[in-house]
This record gives sequence, C-alpha cells and structure tokens, in this order.
Amino acid sequence: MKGTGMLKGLGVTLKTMGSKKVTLKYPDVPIEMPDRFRGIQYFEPDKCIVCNQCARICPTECITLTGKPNPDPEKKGKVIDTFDINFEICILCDLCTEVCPTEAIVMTNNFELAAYSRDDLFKDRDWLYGNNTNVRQDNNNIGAPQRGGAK
Amino acid sequence: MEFDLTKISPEDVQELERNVFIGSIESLKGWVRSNSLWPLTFGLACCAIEMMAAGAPHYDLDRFGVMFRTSPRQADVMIVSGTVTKKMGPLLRRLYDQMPEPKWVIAMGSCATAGGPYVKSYSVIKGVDQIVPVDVYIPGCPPNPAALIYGINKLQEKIRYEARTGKRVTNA
Amino acid sequence: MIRTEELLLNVGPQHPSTHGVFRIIVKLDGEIITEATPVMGYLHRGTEKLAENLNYTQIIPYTDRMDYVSAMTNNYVLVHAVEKMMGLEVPERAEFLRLIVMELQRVASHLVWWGTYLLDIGALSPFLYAFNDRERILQLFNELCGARLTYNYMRVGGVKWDAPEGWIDKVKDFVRSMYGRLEEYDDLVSGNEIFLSRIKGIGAYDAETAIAYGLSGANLRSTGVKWDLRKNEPYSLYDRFEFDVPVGQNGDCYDRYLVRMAEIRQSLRILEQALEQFPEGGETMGKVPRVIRPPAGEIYVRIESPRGEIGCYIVSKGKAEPYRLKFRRPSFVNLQILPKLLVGESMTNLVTILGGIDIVLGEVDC
Amino acid sequence: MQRYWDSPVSWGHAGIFLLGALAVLAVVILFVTYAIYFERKVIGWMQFRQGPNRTGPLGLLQTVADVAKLLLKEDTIPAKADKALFILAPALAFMPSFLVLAIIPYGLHLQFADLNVGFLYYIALSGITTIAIVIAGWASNNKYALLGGMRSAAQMISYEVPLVMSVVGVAMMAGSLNLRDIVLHQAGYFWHWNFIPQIVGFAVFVVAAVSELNRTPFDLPEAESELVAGYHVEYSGFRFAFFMLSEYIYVYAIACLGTILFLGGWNPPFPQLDFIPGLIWFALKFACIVFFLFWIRATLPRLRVDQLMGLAWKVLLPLAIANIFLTALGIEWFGKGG
Amino acid sequence: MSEEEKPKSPAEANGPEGAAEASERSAESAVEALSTEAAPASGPAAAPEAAPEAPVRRKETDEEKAARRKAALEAREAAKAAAAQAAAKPAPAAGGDAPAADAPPPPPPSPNQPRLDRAVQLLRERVAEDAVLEASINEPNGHLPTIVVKPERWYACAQLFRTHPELGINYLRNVAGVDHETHMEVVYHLLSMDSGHVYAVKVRTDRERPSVPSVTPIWPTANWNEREIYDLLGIDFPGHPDLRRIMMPDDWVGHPLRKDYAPLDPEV
Repeated sequence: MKGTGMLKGLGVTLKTMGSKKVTLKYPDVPIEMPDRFRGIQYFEPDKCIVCNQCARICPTECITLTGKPNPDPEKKGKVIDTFDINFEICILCDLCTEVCPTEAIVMTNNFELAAYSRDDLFKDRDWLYGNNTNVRQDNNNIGAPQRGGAK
Repeated sequence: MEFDLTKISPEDVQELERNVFIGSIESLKGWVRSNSLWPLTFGLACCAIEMMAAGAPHYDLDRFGVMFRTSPRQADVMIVSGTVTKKMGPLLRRLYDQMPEPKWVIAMGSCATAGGPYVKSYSVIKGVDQIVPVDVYIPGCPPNPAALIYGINKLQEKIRYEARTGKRVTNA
Repeated sequence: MIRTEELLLNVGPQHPSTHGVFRIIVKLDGEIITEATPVMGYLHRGTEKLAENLNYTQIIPYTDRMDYVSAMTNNYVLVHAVEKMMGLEVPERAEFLRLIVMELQRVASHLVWWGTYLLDIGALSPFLYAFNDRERILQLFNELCGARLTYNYMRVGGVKWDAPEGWIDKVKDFVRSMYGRLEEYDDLVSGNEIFLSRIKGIGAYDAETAIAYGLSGANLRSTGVKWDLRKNEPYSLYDRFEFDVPVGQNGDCYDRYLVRMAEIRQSLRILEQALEQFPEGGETMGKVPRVIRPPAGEIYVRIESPRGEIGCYIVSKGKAEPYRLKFRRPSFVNLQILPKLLVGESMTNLVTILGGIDIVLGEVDC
Repeated sequence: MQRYWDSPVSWGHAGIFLLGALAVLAVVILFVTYAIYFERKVIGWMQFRQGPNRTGPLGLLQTVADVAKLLLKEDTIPAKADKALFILAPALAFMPSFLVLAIIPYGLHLQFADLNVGFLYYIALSGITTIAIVIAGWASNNKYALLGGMRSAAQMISYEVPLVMSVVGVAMMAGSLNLRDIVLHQAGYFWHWNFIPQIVGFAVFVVAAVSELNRTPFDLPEAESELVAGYHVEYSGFRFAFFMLSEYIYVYAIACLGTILFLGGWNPPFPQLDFIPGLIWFALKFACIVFFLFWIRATLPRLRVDQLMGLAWKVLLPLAIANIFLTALGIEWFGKGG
Repeated sequence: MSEEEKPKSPAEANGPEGAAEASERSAESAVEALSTEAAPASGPAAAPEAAPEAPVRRKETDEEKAARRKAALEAREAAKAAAAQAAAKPAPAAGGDAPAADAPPPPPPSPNQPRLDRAVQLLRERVAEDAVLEASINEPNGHLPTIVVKPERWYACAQLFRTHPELGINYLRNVAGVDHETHMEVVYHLLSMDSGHVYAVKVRTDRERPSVPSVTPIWPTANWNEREIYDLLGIDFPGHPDLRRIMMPDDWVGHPLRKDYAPLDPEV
C-alpha cells in the first residue's frame, strides 16, 4: 500500500528521537583516544642516536635534525642538537616512529594543535619534549618491514 | 608625570580609543558572531570527510551553532578542508570574495596549511594563506573531528578576544 | 513567438552535490539538460608523479589519500602489486587482518555513499544515521592502527599492527549489530515511496554500454553482469569464503542502490566467516628484504574496491622507487558515462545520477 | 478586539491596533526564534544528536545569536543584480506573511480581526509571497536563484489550488469562511472535529500546506543539493533573515490554520475538559502540527519537480474535488452535522 | 660481499629475473615461487608448472635485456638482506652473476603461451604481418600475455581484438602512459569478460612527437584515459573526439608526468 514506506520511515525517526544520544561532550570532557592513536609526536632527546632514519623515511620531509658530537668524550656517536617537526606538512603517517630504533620519537594521543599562525606549527625539540602526556605505550614495531628508511 | 604620546604603542592607542560602553557592545557582537559560525559547505578532499564526520552525531557541530550553508553569501567561515590545487585556487578566492564581512577562514589539515603531503607536487598550492587570509590553522592529515572542533573553538576565542580588546590576534 | 534561450549552468566546483570539487557545465532547456560537459582536475594533486620519487613504503600514505573513503583497499592494491612483483609471501594472520579491514572499509564506504546519496535526494537523517554507524567502524580502525581516515596500515609483506586484544570480538559485535541497523535503514528509506519514485528508472543503461564504458563495481553489476573481482579473479583469501555477488537487472539508480545495500550484507557475511576463521597466532609481517626493491619489470594488479576495479600498474626499473606508478581509478572510469546519462534528464536527476555513480573526487583526479 | 472594529476609527483605536499588532509581532518573533531552535533540537534528537546546546543555557540563545549575527553581517548586493527589486523582495515576502496573522482566532474572543472571508484573505495575501520569491530569484541575476524562483512560482501556484479546494468542504460544513465560525462549528467531542468527517480534505490540506511552506519533502525552491540555496542564494545578512522569518511565520500561520480548520481550534477533545483554557488546547494542537512538520523534515527525501506538479494536478486536485462532491452529498443526505 | 661470491645454486640459473626473485624470496626455490605466483591468476593460469627445461619462446629487445641486466645488478644488493633473513633455512645463495643474464636458461613455459601465440598469429594474419613487434609473457603478473604493437597498426589491431570471436575483448581495463625516456609507451590492459582472458598491449611511440591512434571509437572507456595521458604525458591520440586537457588547467605549460618536466612557475 502506498504510504507504508513513508510511515515506516517516520516510525524510525520517532524511535530514534527517544533513543540514547551518542554525541560526545568533547570540549568539556576530553576524548579518550585509543592507545595507538596517532597524535603529535613526543621526542626524547636523550634516546636519540641521530641515525637520521626518521628524517629519511618521512614522505614529506617535515623532520629536520642536526646532531653534534657527543659532549662526553668517552662515548662515541653523536647526540641530537636540533630536532624540528614542521606540523604544517606533517601527515602523521607514523613512519618516523616506526623506523626509530630507540623509540626516541613516539606518538602521543594529543591532537589539539590548532594555531593562529603557521609559524606556531613549527615545533622544535624542546616543545616536542614537553609534549609528554598521553604518550603511546605500545610502540612495538613488529610490523616494521624495514629499519632502513629510504635507499 | 610626563606623558609622551609617541611612546604609546599602537595597541594602546587602540585601547585608549575605546570606552567601556563600546567595549561591551563589541564583546556582545563577538559573542553573537562566535556562537553563530556558519561555515560554507566546501569539501575539497579527504578533510571534507572528517568535516562531515564532525557534523555527524558523535561530534555534532550543531552544538556550537555551526550550521553548514551552501551559499557563500550566507556563510561566515570558510573551512578549507583539503588540498587546494592551482586550478582550484582562483575559484576559492572568488568564493571567499562572495562571502560577506565579517568572515573567517580555517585552514583544515596540512594540505590547506602548507601543501601537506603534496608539498612537492606540481599542481598544488602550498598553503591556502597565499590566496585568502587564514585565521586558524589546524594541522593533521586529516585532523580528526575533535581537532576540528578544537580549531573552531579557537576561532571562537579569537573572535571574542578581538571583539573585546580590538586587538588582532596573530599569535596566542 | 517567444524567444527561448538555452541556459548555460555551471554546476560546481563548489556545489553541495558534486561530492567534492567536480564541475559540470550543463546546457539547460527549461530544466532539461541538453548537454553536459564534466570538468575535473580541481583536485589533481600529482600523486603519480610524486610517487616516482618516493620509495614504496612512503607511497602507502599517499594511496590513503587517493580514494579517501576507502583507504584500506587502496593500501592493499599497492602492497599487493609490490608483493606480487617481488614474489613475497604474506603470513596468513596478516592476510586475514587485511581482508577484515578491507571488508569493514567496504561497509564504511557504502555507508558514506548511502548517507550522502540520500542527502542529495533531500533526506537529512540517513546521512547522520550512516555516519553514526560508520563512526563505529572508524573507532575500530582507530584502535587498530591509530587513524580514522588515512590509515597507512598495510605494509609490503604484511600489516603494521596486529589486532589489539579484544579487537576481533569488537568487530564481531559490530557485525552482529550492523544487520539490525541495516534493517532500520531499509525501514527508513528503502521503502519510501518518494525515494523510490526519485530513483526508479533513472539513469539506466544496459550491460553492453556498461562494459563498453569500462564501468566496474556496483555500476556494472546493476546491469546484471555478474562480475566481481573477488569472485572472478580472486585475490587475498576471498576464495575461502562464501558470499554472493548481488546483481541488478535494469541498470538504473534503484538497482545500483539495491546492489550496494546488498553488498553491505555480503561484506558482513564475509566478515563473519573471516572472524570465525581468524588464526590464533602467527606473524603479521612476512619475510621482507630490508629495502623494498622489486625486480625490473611491470605489473598490473586489480582488486575490487567499493567503487569498482581499482588497479595498480607499476613499472619498475629495479629501484626502490617505482619508475612509473599508475592507478586505474574506478571513480574516474565510472564517471565517463555521466555525460551520456545526463542528456535529456532534468536538473534534479543530475544529482540523482551523479550520486548513484558514487565517485570520490580524490580518486577521479588523483 | 471586535468591538474596536465595529466602532468608529479614532486615534485611540489606532493606538490599540498598533499595540495589538506589536503584540502579535512579539508572539510571532518569539515563536520563530524557538521554532528554529526546536527544529534543530528535534531533528538532532532524531539523528542521535544533541542539537545546539552551548549558546546560552541549553542553547536557548542559539537563534538569538544567529539572528543577531545576520543583522550584523555585511549587506551585499551583487553588482549585476537588479537593485530595486533585490531590495524589495525580502520586504515583500515578509509583509504578507505577517498580515495573514490578523485573522487567526486563538480563542473565542482572542482574535485581531474577524473577517467574514478569513480564509480567502489568507490565500489572497499568501499569494503575494510567491511573487516576492520570483522577484528575488529574478533580481539576483543568478541562474540557481532564477531556477529556484521559477520552481517556487510553479509550485506555490499549483498547490494553492488544492489547498483552497481542500478547505471548501470544511467551509461547506460550517457554512462560512469565517474562521471563528468554523471553529464554533466543531464544538463537541473530538470526532466532531473536521479532520474525521473531512479526512480526505485533511490529507489534501496537509500535503498542500507543506508544499506551500516550501518545506521537505517539497523544498524544491531551495533544494540544497541541486540549487545550492535556491532563490535566496545571493541574499545575505538581514535580507536573508527576512526570508527565513517569513518562511517560519508561514509555518506559524499554516499550523494555526490547520488547527482551526481541522483540529477544532480551541475546543477540547471532550467537552468535560472544558476547565482547561481553550488557548492551551489551541497551543497543544498547534505544537503537534509544528512537530509533525519537523518530523517529516527529518525523515523524508525530496520530490522531483515533475512529480511535484503531477501530485498537485493529478492526485490532490481530483481528490479535493471529489471531497467537495462527497461533502455536498453528505450534507444533502445527513444534514450539516456531517 | 660474501653472499655475492657464493656459488650459484641451481635455482639461480633461471636468469636475471629469476635471480632477483629468488634472492628476494630467499628460502624458496624460484620454481616454487613461480607456481605460487600463478595461483591467483585467471583461468588456465592455475595449471601446474611444467618442467623447467622447456624452451623459451619469448623475444626480448635489447632494451629489455638491458633493463634486466640492470635489475640483476641491483638485485644483488637486495639479496644481501634477503640472505641474512633466510639464515635459518638452507639458503640458496643469492646474487645472479652477470654472465647469467647473457644466456638465460629456459624458464618454465607459461600456461598462457598458447593464447599469446594465437593472438599474435591472428594479429599477423588479419591485420598485417608487421603489426606485432614483440610478444612475451609477463610472468610475475599472473602470466600476462604482453604484445607490443606497431603504432600505425594499433587501431586495426584494436578492432580485431574487439570483434574477433576468439579474442572478444569487450573490456578495456586500463590505459597507462609511460615515459621511458628513450620512447613513450601506452599500455592497454584488455580483458574479455566472457572468457576471462587478459592481454596487455603496448604501443611504443617516438618521444619527440608521440602519437598513438585513439581507440575511443572502439572502447568508449578510453576517452578520458587518453585525455589524461595527453594531458600528463603529451601523447597525441589522432581520432579522439575531444582531446583536451583534463586534469590541468587549459593554459598549463608542459606535461607533468614526463621525466624531464620542470614546473614553469616558481614554487614558494
């Protein structure tokens, strides 16, 4: 009979009106993101061995880093000097954390990074070190196909 | 006490030029405008899907008085959600020009901010701020709906702050 | 004698129903379209060129952004092509995970289509209903790989993340509840007389035309051609599962609608089986060389994306970067039939027909 | 109010009329404000959402903010537009929508003007809005607006015919076009209300009324997905607000009219419930109709132009005429009681 | 370096291509690998692999050979890693040596070889003797019969493909343009939906004035694909009904997908 389809539809919307609402209370209540969520990176300078792999794997080349010789003459290798992520072009693809051999750079669950100017999105080492809340626990990179980066 | 007019910064001059009454009217205006941000339905790319998701039940932009309008004439804010190509650039500018003042622009996602993953591409504009003035940049690729809401709230703050103080916010 | 004039109307690039930045220049006689010229490229981002300077792992995030409504299938077609070229084995658990996420993605993609299509036709609620359920899929993806839209989940030789604890059960729960939701969807619109009168018999074409125009996916199947790459040229583990290929008869918008709705159910069916058979343990990453460097040669692989046959053509010269990477994008190919369908239709049907083809502009323009 | 009409005109009366008009305006503006708010809320609830809840307590100030913002917006007039007409259209759309409210009786004595041809007055004036919309579409010099305006003209003219026809049955039963008399005729139990004896007329009225309002599923003149925003695509700021205002005032008017013509106006469903003021009954019935409008907006898709026209001329009009015929037969056989 | 110096294993003797594959795969023999690859391929491709000593029937151009040689060289590097991974299993030593490329030992015959031969024969008979320049089987790609066609003959060949009952190609899957730096190439992936047979046809053309006849009249689906190739690679398709730029703006200069493309406008 004509019209029953419409009535059924009206019934669905009426039923929904009484059902529980799913809207999150986001700005008032922070959102719980799952552990694997890819937010803004957290960078721990002490762990970094300046292997440059993150900068090489980055598809957009948004990571720039420089190292300096280890101030402790007894130890070999370099320590990180500057480490910048340009969040203007970072696509949060997770490849940098995937290749990092020492978990110096890991993802956090933070995502609130909106800014009034583009310059604010250029984050340096200290800022990234300060971004130390909600750090991702499970960084195991079993899935990492390679530790080599490009070429 | 010496009062040297030349030493007053332009911000202070602006401040001095205002009185309390005007100030409260202005902040009322700011409140009104910030609570009724109608964005232009302007989906460009991936971010548009997240923009739609932000309007969907879980995030519900309607809570903030954000209601998508299809005509630029009735929109207050343009959410540039996605990659702006060189072919699209002039059209985007035209849409922006069609919007009545006061108007704002949110650059959603890294593509709109600076070209994002396509920063090396031959056909992509590296940042929508080359075409239109941008008020809020939301990084992420794409930013999740919560990040977009955060960005919209930031814009609301900016509108209110600018209305209250008369200063331009470029960096907060 | 009244002087009549053809009206040249520019639909898009900023138009609510073009699903992105797509433009059609239509010549109108009254409200009847006499000629339609699609203009695209407003989202042409040069992915193929960029890929020539990136190694294969770096290209995966770019495939996410091509058909952004169904990123998982795009991921798959690339890694599948590379794996085939290099002759890599993918562990069973990884392949199962891939299949599960691809089918979930198909459901999510069809939901987006369903919602936006109904929005085009003027119903507000289905859009939000669909996004409500899609959100649950995205939450599953978020738990699995930490992203909602651009997953970057698959890798050459496996997948990046194993399923977290309890994830499989959550997917099972979702699949179970989704059947009920689909019933509700059908109640909401599938029987609605207005809706049916809007889409029945609109934009019809026959099987021969569909094949000649290279249509694929639901656009092809709506004409009655039983062609689904999951069945006809099986890849992944699809030959292990039982499912039907829903087909239509008339090739109109209504049949396309039915086919897609049926496909959601079939995907749920595949998911049910896959989740039952999901292996207990095992690796999620196969044995892969340190540097992914397919041998010189070329390959074309194709899989069934929610929109149709997505293909990946790689020319490798033995380097870590592809020499040429070309995607056969189903939206792009499917869209070609549009000008032919539009002639003689009214302005309102433009929206119905365009929506029925189900395009994603990121993929059309690439 | 009636006695002022009957007595000779003086300055004092003019002042009272002015105050009355302002009161109606205030009521209507209040209604529009909260109709929009509740529309967003109700549709939100039907979609698992909350709707506006952050502007003011519970979001109650949302529409206030929206309207205030629209008033503060820059007033743009497209360079190629026909300026005079462009400015005229919103005012022309708004004025009749407000004027029609004069004849609505909310209670036995609560009426601004008691016209003998009340319903005709309504139809006559609401027709002007159609002209305004066509003018808006034309003056914008925008193809979408033009298409929207044309559609609107076709639609509103077509649907006025069945709308009027559907009410003829009611008028025949009441023997009057006076809205107050029509309500008085429906006194008694709820089955004396016109919607039961005039069920066909009621159905036609509902469909035609929704269409007159340009609301889903008949919102073709401003079909978002096809015509961007239809006839008001070029309008911004307060001019756009005027269109919205007149649209919602018509919602108010039609809901009132539906209450009066078919749902017994201020009559309680059972005469025993007489102790509850008639105004409350009126408001309840009115709210039901408004809710119904929101409800179908949340559910139904949009019709196509040709289907829309077909519906009006091929279905509704014959139905309405048949209804008139049946009513006439009924009155002949059973008398005016129906 | 040590891996490279290991003696060749029998599996390696499949030639450079096999060498590359085997080195990547490490633990398995190349023969096994080929059969697993073929498994998901359409129809007859699923047939079991025959004896590896069957004669090779493919024709290779110098250019292809050069590419293979290059691949072999590069494969060596990859092989190191592969071999390391395969340490647990008896690894067939990786690294095909250069001489192997010169004398490719016979790989197993492809199950699609008869189909390829038949198609080539048909094209030669019905179109022109010189229509087919090369024909080969693309093994990793599910034994895809690949035919290189002379540009002048392509339209006639396409018609034959479309109309001949034995071929019956009704579905043009994909059209891809490739800039090979020495020449341009347009690759058509053809499919017969009735039989499930697939073919790849390549048309090579000069790089300076690239021109390939359009097949849009035969398969309408080629329309936009050809426009895209014209736009991005600058290959002309005479016979195309509406050859305009499709992706880039009409006033764009250059063809971006060409290898030597340099953007005209300075970037920020």
